[in-house]
Amino acid sequence: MDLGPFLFLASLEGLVQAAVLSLSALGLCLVFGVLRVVNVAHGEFYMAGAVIAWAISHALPGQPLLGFLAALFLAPLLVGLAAFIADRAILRKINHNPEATIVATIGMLYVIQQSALIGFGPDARPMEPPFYFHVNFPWFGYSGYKLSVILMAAALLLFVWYVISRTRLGLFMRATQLDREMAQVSGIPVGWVYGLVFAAGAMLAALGAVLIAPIRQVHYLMGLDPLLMSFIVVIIGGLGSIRGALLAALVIGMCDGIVSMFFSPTLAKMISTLLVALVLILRPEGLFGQRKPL
Amino acid sequence: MSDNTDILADKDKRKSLRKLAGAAGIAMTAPFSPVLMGHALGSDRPIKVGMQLHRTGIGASYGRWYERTAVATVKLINEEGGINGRPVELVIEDDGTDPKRGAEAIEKFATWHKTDVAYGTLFSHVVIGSSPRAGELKLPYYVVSEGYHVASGSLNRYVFQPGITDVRSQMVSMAPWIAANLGKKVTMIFPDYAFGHDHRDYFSAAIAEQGGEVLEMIPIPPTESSFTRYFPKIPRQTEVLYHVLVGPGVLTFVKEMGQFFGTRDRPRIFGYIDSLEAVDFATPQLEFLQGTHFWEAFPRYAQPDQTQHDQYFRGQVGVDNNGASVNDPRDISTYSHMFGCWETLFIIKQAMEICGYSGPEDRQALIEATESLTEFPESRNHPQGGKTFNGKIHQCFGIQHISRVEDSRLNVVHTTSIEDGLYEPEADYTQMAL
Amino acid sequence: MTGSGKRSLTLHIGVLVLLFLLPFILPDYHQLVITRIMILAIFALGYNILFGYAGLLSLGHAMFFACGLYAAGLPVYHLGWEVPLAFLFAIVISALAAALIGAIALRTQGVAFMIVTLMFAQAVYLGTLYFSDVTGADEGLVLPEHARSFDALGMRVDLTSPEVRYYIALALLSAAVLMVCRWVNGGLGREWVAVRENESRTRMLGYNTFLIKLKAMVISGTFSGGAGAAYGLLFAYVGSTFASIQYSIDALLFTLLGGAGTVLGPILGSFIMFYLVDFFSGHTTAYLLATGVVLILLIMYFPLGVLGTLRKKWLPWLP
Amino acid sequence: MAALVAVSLLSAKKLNRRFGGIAAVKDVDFSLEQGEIRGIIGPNGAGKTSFVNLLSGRLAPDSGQVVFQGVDITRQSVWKRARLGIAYSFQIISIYPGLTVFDNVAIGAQLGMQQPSKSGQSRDQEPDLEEVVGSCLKLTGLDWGRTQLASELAYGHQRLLEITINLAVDPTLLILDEPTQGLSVDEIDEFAGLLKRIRSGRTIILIEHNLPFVMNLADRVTVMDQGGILAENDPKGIQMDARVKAAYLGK
Repeated sequence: MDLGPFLFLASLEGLVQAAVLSLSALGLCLVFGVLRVVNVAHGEFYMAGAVIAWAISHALPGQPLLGFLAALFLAPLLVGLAAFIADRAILRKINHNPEATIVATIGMLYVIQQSALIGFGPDARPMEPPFYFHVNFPWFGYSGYKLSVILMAAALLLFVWYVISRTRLGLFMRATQLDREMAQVSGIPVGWVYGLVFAAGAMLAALGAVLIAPIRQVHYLMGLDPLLMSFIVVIIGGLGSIRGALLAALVIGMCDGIVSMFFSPTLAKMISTLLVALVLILRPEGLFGQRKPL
Repeated sequence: MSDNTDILADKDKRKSLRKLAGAAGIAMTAPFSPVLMGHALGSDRPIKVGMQLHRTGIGASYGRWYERTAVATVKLINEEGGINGRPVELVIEDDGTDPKRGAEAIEKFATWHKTDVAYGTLFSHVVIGSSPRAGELKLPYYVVSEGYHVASGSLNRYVFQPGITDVRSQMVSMAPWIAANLGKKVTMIFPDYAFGHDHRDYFSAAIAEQGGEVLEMIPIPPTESSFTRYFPKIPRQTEVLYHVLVGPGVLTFVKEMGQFFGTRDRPRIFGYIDSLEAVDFATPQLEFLQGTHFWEAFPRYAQPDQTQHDQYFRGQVGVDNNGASVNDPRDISTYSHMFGCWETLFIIKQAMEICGYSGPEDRQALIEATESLTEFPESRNHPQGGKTFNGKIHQCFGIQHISRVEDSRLNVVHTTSIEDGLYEPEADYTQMAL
Repeated sequence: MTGSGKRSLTLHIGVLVLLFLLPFILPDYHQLVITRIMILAIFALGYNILFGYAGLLSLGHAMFFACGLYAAGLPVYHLGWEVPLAFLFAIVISALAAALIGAIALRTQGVAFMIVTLMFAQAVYLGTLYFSDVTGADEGLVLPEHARSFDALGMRVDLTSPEVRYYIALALLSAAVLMVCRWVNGGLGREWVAVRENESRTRMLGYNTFLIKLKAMVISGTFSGGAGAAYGLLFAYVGSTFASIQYSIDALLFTLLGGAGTVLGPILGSFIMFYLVDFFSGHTTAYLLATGVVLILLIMYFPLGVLGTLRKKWLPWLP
Repeated sequence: MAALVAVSLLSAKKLNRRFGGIAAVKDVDFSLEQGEIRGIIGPNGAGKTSFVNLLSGRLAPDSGQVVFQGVDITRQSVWKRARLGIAYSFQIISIYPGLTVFDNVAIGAQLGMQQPSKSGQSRDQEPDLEEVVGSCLKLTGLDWGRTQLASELAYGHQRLLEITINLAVDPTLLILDEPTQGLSVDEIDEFAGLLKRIRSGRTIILIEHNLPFVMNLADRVTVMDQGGILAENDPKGIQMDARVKAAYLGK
């Protein structure tokens, strides 16, 4: 294929990747920004979202659109509820201590993943897209649903922006992030905000997963890759900085799409993980980092 | 469970230390096995077959059907009087489709379950990781893997593949038809590990022999989940796109291939059924496969000339004429592989009967008996077709089918003969010490 | 030597003697299992030096395990090296790798250190996949026949014998335990603990805390690499699976469970966890559920682990 | 003490350090003689702690020079300066709370034993760690609690432990940042006694708010204000100094 169409296809792939990645990375970023903890189970919330989406669409055979819409609503809700309970029952007990939280969320990673193995089984299962049409470019074809994922992700991101900047919950979140003690003194229920933000982070991951489920198959091990990618995005973007994370998601999604067309994807991943380590060491505030996030 | 008594029961020679073990609480640490343990050694002791199963990991969809087939076969053998008058017991350990756990499963079979043989592994990296342990523990190990590693001589005398043809033979037998009917300029997409490398090495050699060439090789990491980015690497002058993939991403792979080609001109497509094993051809977005070809060892959709053996096999395992579970038409089997589990168990039975196998002390005789086999005629026990067996390289050779996709089903258009798939053996396991 | 010193010495020797006697009373299967556990316990002992004593939580120790595994296995496979030479080579390489990674990663602290080690380990794992021509990637390499025995001290050591493997593993574990005992009861151990408890104070006192942490990293990495080398050579197989994150988590889990900062804790943790998983895998394919549940319960209720809790409540002399 | 020839142990020239737009330490020239106890006083925010941080190396100066025993240590790291013999005792207690009192002191002692004695006391043979720790604990009167966890000690005892750890390293110069803060009157008296016991062979900088305490102990007193040195004299002279009264005491 010629270079032009080649890059065009790579960019489309990159945009789809970036769209989903920005949702899940935003979730991780939010949690880190407000709670100051790293949620290692983030990828499993993503997987859980996809599994629930599959289950819903499976329960409504022949009605992919209805199934998808129901999943788009219910899957994040259920995942968010589970995350909220996990925060109140586990993370609150260890006072959101950063290091203990990593260990605890590693434990949660296994619990969720293995529960999915028991309940959902070890097979990869396809989920029917809500609608399907084929886009024929002169050089190659492309899935219309994939293109729509980019738009849907953008709409969801706008919604998140609205919640953070225009609602009471968003205000509480920003206040808690800036100064936990002050927030507490001003009567913000910090414990609840923590739980809600942890849930919101998981919900964003689940949303990304619902969008991607009809493209890729649903599998109990599908959470590991988005976790690593989200990590990379959040670190490069500057821990806790939402704008940085979104920018990084776009750049990394696009890079991943383009670079892995020229090089082995394994090599591409290897380089990006090393890059993350170096960024953390040399520029802990991230490449696009700023000290005042949100 | 009965584990504590079991430790004591078959450890008579260590009776004197038994109390010490009890006192130290060692017996408490005994693992709990999924099956009831057999009792003390005796003539009524069942023949234990340790099945190394891909219950989890990337081989899970195969594992599920391998298990069903093995269970059905054991049931049949037991209904017919077992082996040498003794019942057969299947002991299953999950290997997670992981070589390291595979090796541990072999150890568990040899020393804990004390199975007579190990059996049933599909994924070649698990076979390769497990073989040395089987060799050193002197546990006969019958794999159903398709890989060339057994026949290549790189494993050891305890490893056999008597129930399924290896990939190299499959390719040697099919390359002439592909070159003559589809084209000679080939691009290959294959998984980037042992099984895929067999394809890479032996198909490119086989097609070169037919005057063809491989234009581009596109290896895909086994855990990949997104594939569109690989397709632009397919050169424009490609006549035949040869694809084979395994793992959880196969359906995505085939769908994205369809999306990429769209309705434009595209090369002819020849796939290994592995790319769609356990996947329904009637899945939306697979319509583009119409008119493409697939290799099948054993036709998934019952053909007009279906043999009675095929029919019987489907009935016993619980598969309908579309290759799906009789209980759930959406649950598609791995029909081109799982027959190997059936046939291999009957070969184990045959070999055990030849050497009058009575227990682990006869394992070496079992190896020699298996090596002495030469032919498995088409029969109920060998429903996929007749096979020859080369005892020196521990590998069997059978027929292959090339099928065309027509209206979301596969119709056989060409069947190779056993002779088509023969190649010069490169090893001789019988020279190795037992 | 003080009374508590004698008691702890007796305990350690006792544990090793018990391990020496076990093969006489245990069924063959457990002999094989314990051989593996002892090697993994060396890995955990190494991890514990860094985490339990120096207070640095690494999420990437599988890279050192894999480093030893490959540094031993590849020369044997590709160059036909003898086993003892390969083992020593692996030790040296692991030490160098740990020094290099440590020199870079120790510029960070806390959560950043955890993520940096995680990322380095992930890069190593991907590297073992990427350089599949050399490493055999997922599929791995089976070590050839010549590597299954070697001459040492005028004896032929046959690695295909389970007894021989068991006692080699025990010898390595004993050496590791004695070394750890010596270090942690001496000045070096006190320096590690000082860094763990209050790094800035320790630096103000005049300690080069970076060097102290680097020492912990190198010793820890060398132990882990040695365990990897032993695992590869004893069981004649090297493969990418050993570089996966699962092994980094296992080292943490064994240490946390047994008791971080106790000498015998990682060994006890390895035993409990291995048998727990063995037990669960008999009942469910989702046996890693046990790993998850144990991790959560430990961090919530027993952050000190089994021996750590014992030491705090009843046995203050435990090292 | 007075018999000793006055030698400059430590000197600072034109030290500057800014935080953002504020000059915390401004053009400070400072000289310390071997064996003296120097008090540093001044109102809050006068730059006392910043200044001693520049001496101990916890902060790097923007400009200026620090010389210790004839060696320019301006660019040396904290731990190297400590090895040369500068010990800093924290204003906010900084001990090893999870360890026993013995281990706390041993951490300092084992470092002190690795290097030649600085306080001039000769060592005939390689001392035993137990002995060194024991004698340090006796010196500060903490030897009754050697097996206790540091976190379980009372506040005043933690203060003493903090100093004991430093003494165990056997420093030449001991910088004490508000050592009497939070202590009872009795404890302060005891502490003054302790300082008198340990001053032999050592030089001590004492940052204090408790003026009677400083005036009683110090050989000389430096008064800081707004990042600079306002006055320097013996305690009597300082008490007479009109500028000091105006800037500080008179308030």
